Amino acid sequence: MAKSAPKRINRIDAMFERLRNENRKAFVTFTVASDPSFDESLERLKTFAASGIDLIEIGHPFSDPILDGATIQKANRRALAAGGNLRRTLDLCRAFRETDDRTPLILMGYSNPVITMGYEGFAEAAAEAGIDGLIAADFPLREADDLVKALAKHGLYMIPLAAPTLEARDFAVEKPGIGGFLYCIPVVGPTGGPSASKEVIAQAVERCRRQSSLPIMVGFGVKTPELAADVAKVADGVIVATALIDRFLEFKREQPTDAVFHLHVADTIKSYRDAIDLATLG
Amino acid sequence: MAKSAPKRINRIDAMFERLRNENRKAFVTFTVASDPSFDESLERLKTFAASGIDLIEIGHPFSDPILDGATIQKANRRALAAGGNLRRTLDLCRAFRETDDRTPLILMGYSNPVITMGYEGFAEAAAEAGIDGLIAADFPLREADDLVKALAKHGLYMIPLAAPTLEARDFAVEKPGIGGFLYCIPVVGPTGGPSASKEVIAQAVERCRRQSSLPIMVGFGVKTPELAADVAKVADGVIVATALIDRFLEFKREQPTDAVFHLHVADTIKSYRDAIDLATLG
Amino acid sequence: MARALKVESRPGRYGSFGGQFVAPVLLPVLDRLEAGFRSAWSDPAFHTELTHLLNRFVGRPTPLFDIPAFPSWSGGARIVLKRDDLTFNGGNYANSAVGQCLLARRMGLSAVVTDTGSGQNGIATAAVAARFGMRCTIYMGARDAAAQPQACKKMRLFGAKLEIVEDADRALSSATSAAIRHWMGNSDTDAYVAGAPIGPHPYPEMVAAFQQVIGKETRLQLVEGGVLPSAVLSAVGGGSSTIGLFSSFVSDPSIRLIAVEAAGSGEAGAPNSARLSQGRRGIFHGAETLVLADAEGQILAANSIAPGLAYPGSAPQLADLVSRGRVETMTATDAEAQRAVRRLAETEGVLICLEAGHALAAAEHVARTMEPHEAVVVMTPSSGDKDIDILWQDS
Amino acid sequence: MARALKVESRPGRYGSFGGQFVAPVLLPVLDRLEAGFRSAWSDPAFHTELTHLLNRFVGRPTPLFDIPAFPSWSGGARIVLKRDDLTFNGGNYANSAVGQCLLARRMGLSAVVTDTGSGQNGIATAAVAARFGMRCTIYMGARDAAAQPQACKKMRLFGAKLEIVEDADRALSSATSAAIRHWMGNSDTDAYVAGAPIGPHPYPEMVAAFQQVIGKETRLQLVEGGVLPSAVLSAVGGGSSTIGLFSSFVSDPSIRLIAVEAAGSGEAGAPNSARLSQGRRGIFHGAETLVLADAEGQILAANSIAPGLAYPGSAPQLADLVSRGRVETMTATDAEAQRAVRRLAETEGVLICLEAGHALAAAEHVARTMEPHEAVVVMTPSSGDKDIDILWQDS
Ligand SMILES: Cc1ncc(COP(=O)(O)O)c(C=O)c1O
Ligand SMILES: Cc1ncc(COP(=O)(O)O)c(C=O)c1O
Repeated sequence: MAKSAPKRINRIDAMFERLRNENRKAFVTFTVASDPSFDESLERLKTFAASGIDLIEIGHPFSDPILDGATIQKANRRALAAGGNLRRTLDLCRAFRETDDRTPLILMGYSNPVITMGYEGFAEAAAEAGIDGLIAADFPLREADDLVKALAKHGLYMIPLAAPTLEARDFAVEKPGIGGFLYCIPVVGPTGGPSASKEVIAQAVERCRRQSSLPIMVGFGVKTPELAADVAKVADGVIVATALIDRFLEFKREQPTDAVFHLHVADTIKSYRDAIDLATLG
Repeated sequence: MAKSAPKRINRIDAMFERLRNENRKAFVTFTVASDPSFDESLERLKTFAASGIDLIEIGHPFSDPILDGATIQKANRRALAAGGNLRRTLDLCRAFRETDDRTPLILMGYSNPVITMGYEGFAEAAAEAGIDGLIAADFPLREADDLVKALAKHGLYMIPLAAPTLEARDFAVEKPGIGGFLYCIPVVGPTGGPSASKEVIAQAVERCRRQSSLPIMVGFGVKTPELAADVAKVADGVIVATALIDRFLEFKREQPTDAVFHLHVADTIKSYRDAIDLATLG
Repeated sequence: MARALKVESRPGRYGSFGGQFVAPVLLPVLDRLEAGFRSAWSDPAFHTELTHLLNRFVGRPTPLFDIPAFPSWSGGARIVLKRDDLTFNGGNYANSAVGQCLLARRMGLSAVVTDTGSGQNGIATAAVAARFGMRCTIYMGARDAAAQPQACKKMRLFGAKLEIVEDADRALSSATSAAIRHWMGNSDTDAYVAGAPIGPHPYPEMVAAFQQVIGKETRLQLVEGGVLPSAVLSAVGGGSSTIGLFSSFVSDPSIRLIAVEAAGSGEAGAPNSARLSQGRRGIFHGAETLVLADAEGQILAANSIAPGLAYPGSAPQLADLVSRGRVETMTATDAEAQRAVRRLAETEGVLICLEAGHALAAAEHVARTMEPHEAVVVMTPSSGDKDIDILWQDS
Repeated sequence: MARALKVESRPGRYGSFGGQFVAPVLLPVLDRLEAGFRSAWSDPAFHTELTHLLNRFVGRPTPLFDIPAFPSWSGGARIVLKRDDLTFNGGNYANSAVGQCLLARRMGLSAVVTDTGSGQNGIATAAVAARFGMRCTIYMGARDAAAQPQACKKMRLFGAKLEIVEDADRALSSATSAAIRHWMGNSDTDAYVAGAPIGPHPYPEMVAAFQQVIGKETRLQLVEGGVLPSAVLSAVGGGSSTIGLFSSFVSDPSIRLIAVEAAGSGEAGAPNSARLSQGRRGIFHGAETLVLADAEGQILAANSIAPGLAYPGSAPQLADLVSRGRVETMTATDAEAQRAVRRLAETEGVLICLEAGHALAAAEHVARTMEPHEAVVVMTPSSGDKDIDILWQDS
């Protein structure tokens, strides 16, 4: 197994640099590691990268995904049943890095597995596995001093989350180890909830821009290529999670062959990709 | 319907006078009026008198025969279902008197129907129906001044109940309207309960004799001709209720013709009668 | 002080009501009990122990509670609840069970026997007997037992011997009959524990004495709050909470005392439980009192959605107080009681029993006609938990 | 005074435990809540109203109770029960539900949301919300709801909207998750009511503050009786009654504080609920604390015959007090707890819940080693009525 040497430039920064040059916006999705199995998860990561995803958020499975909606709760349960956990998620990223050293990988999930591994041990292992950043569902910056220090030491970013009601001190913090992009959540509520209107999204992005110099990506509630396109017009990237997971599950129900399934996945990704590119390149 | 004229001498006193002359003891039973129907009740009274019963206690049906055992509770319920009540019980006695003016009839039961009729009204109607006395299950002498006065006025007796634990003031009361005999209950407990030994019965009778000059009859728990005979040796009479009711119910279950049933009843009564006479005349 | 409610014409009588209409064999037992009670009641040590138990075992005093959001009108007197549902095992039966068991122990008896319908009196008696290390036998009709499996288990957990009665109506009346018969056969060791101030003397006086704590507490709590009530209402079942509450107000003629009876469906001729207002003078369960009976003196089945009110007899003190005009009567129907209980739950977060719902429904009518500075007290003898299935029917 | 148990290293921390490990969107909500709580807690009018409600609505103070016949030995310290089972709706949840709803109303919120497992927290919250005329949404797992039909009806009678959660384990954990998500989406109108001093700051501090009334009452009642206890024991579920009771004794080093945890079957390796004595440091339900988790940080299912103790997290204050050695831990098995509850019922006529049975079983061991003039306090947070089917199985 080839080990990727630590990078000087974080892949997330590199990605935004490249996209800026191409005048394009980032398209991001989320998948839970080991849902439904380690091998299929790995295949999906490759399909994502191959069909136009710029950055992948990888959920590390947790027993109590309390802040998520039903879709992602169930994905967590399938992944746990397949033997998934934080350590296996790192294995997955390491395996992905054997063929892809460019697509940024961001770990996303709950804090207990992270604190259990220890902040320093976690940061070191994550960097070694080729991970570029961390989104912690239940780990606000005001609690994260020690974790952020460990991340900084190993060249990883903690990605700040910004909600409309959040005060600047809780997301616009400049500190080594905090960066990558600002994850802008335009609606209050769990994952898989209702969509915000494009006006509301634009306002939320506008507010983020006033407070932070980081690139802004918008997630939560983006459910169609059309909305993704609208989001891309105002933000630097768009994140689609629940809508894609639900869509892929639907495909699966028809019991396609692996090849057919991955074609479907690629097509779906591309429909979003094209909508985004059309709206922003045009 | 022929009305019996009020008697000068109470039939109970007359009975004991006669029995004393014959050197015999009284044999008494109990039946609930209208159990299982008015007509059959009347037939039974006649069969009783014809086969050796000296005195009949007639239960007037009550909805809540709280002091009785299961056998007599059920008899009350059958009687109520057949339309029985205090007024119908008086009708029954009146009908019996058309053919028998000698056998003393004693009403037995609970006080509520009596107070509802009114003491004076009740005493007048009872006397008119040919009744000679009253045993009230829940009407101790200490509560009965008004009732006893009314009974006295119409030539009826309230029969005092005596239990081993009872103080003399509660049964050995001399007053017009109290008399007939002393009902000696040798065991404490509801009807249909366990039998007392003949020694215990003898002691109870002995105690009653010391306190009262009335004839002594023993009831509660006499269940066999043998025990009846033993009782008759020490008392002036013996009362058998539950045992006979149970026995008659058993006959009934074999669905005999009326004639066969009444033969059975007569035979059973006679077996007690003979045992008593044999023990006391011998 | 036990005699607050006694206007005796002769011993054991309240006016012309009361007495000892029992099998004569019980007379010496009742005489001993009366002597035992008089001796205990005049013994300060007995009161000290009783009070200690009421506080540290039963969980008294129980609170008074305001329900400002309940009335459907504005203005009118405020309504105050006396919450005896907040005692151990949830109800006022405990008051007299403690008193009677304490007395039985003092008289050298080693066991108690009682009857129970809903299980409340049985649970209270079983708990107290356990505490005193006394044997406890409880009779319960088979039909009632089948309807209240939890209550049965609870009595057994307290170590009581539960006897299921298959006789007759398989309900309270056969249980009472069985318990009395057990007592008749075992009166040298067993005390009969009465759940209500009914039955032969001295039971009415004794149970009333042990329940007086309700009225005393209420009066004290009201006086501390600077009010005396204009009316005091209680729904009448056996009458234990009614007598207990009224006892401290009966000698104050400016305070209306209102006994609320169950009108059942309220339809003319349908069975109800209104024996104080519509009953006849009769002799029932050991006393001369007002009863539901037909013209022949047969006892009528009482009916109410509130099982605790469906009793055809009445406490002789209450019969007397009603006859003398000191206690008024009102009725409430099944539907009115249910509505009152539901509205109280929704507006105040308090779930009272359907029995108390009758008093609350009546209290609303009474309070409406009064001034805002006035107060009306409503007795809540036990919690509505037992009535949840009646009150909320999933469609 | 809310700070009795706080040894803060930084805001919202108890030693190294506590914090606010939540979705960032909740931070402003928590900040507002903290400010609202501080303002209310320093306002005498708030305390006056709170005390009035605790007395006249919840039914406080609850009694202390001696159980002289319970111990299986003679000599040793006496055991005293603090009987919070004698509040309205039977339990100590009411203390903090009243406080939190009062606070929510003061902060201008119009609704409350909470989760419930056994139904106790839901019933308490629904009752208080009804009293305050606030909308109330309660999430309950479908499995729990099926097991507790009476509790469901009771919440609905109090006008609460009961949402049955079919997700995941269909039990408390999915209910909590659903309630938190409801709150995240409605935090401008709805307050989340916590049943225990767990979750992100300021919940632990706030719930502890509202539960302190238990400890204050107990201390006062003991002092009135001329004793100070040698040990105070409480079984730990969410920790609300434990913190509430310990709060008044924590600064008195001569008094042993013992948190009793459920050992489940007691077999080595079998699931239990002993996270204070055997758990790992972790982040769970919004706080850094001691949790039952595997080596990968996955939360383990807790197990106990007492549903209220089977929680894999712990109150951060307790985690700190245990880490600092101020609070000792003991465990009791399912069988030991059952035996203690049964024996108490038989010998004293008091039916406590299986949760409290754990503390009682431990207390017997502790009291046995002490002198007769000493006293040991055992918390009884709710009645054993809910456990009757476990405790008495008809054969
Ligand atoms: C755990 C989790 N939930 C949700 C989302 C996105 O929200 P939604 O699924 O509503 O689009 C993400 C995306 O990053 C995620 O990581
Ligand atoms: C109502 C009643 N029960 C019982 C008895 C007699 O008792 P036992 O049936 O136990 O012989 C009688 C006899 O007079 C009676 O009238």
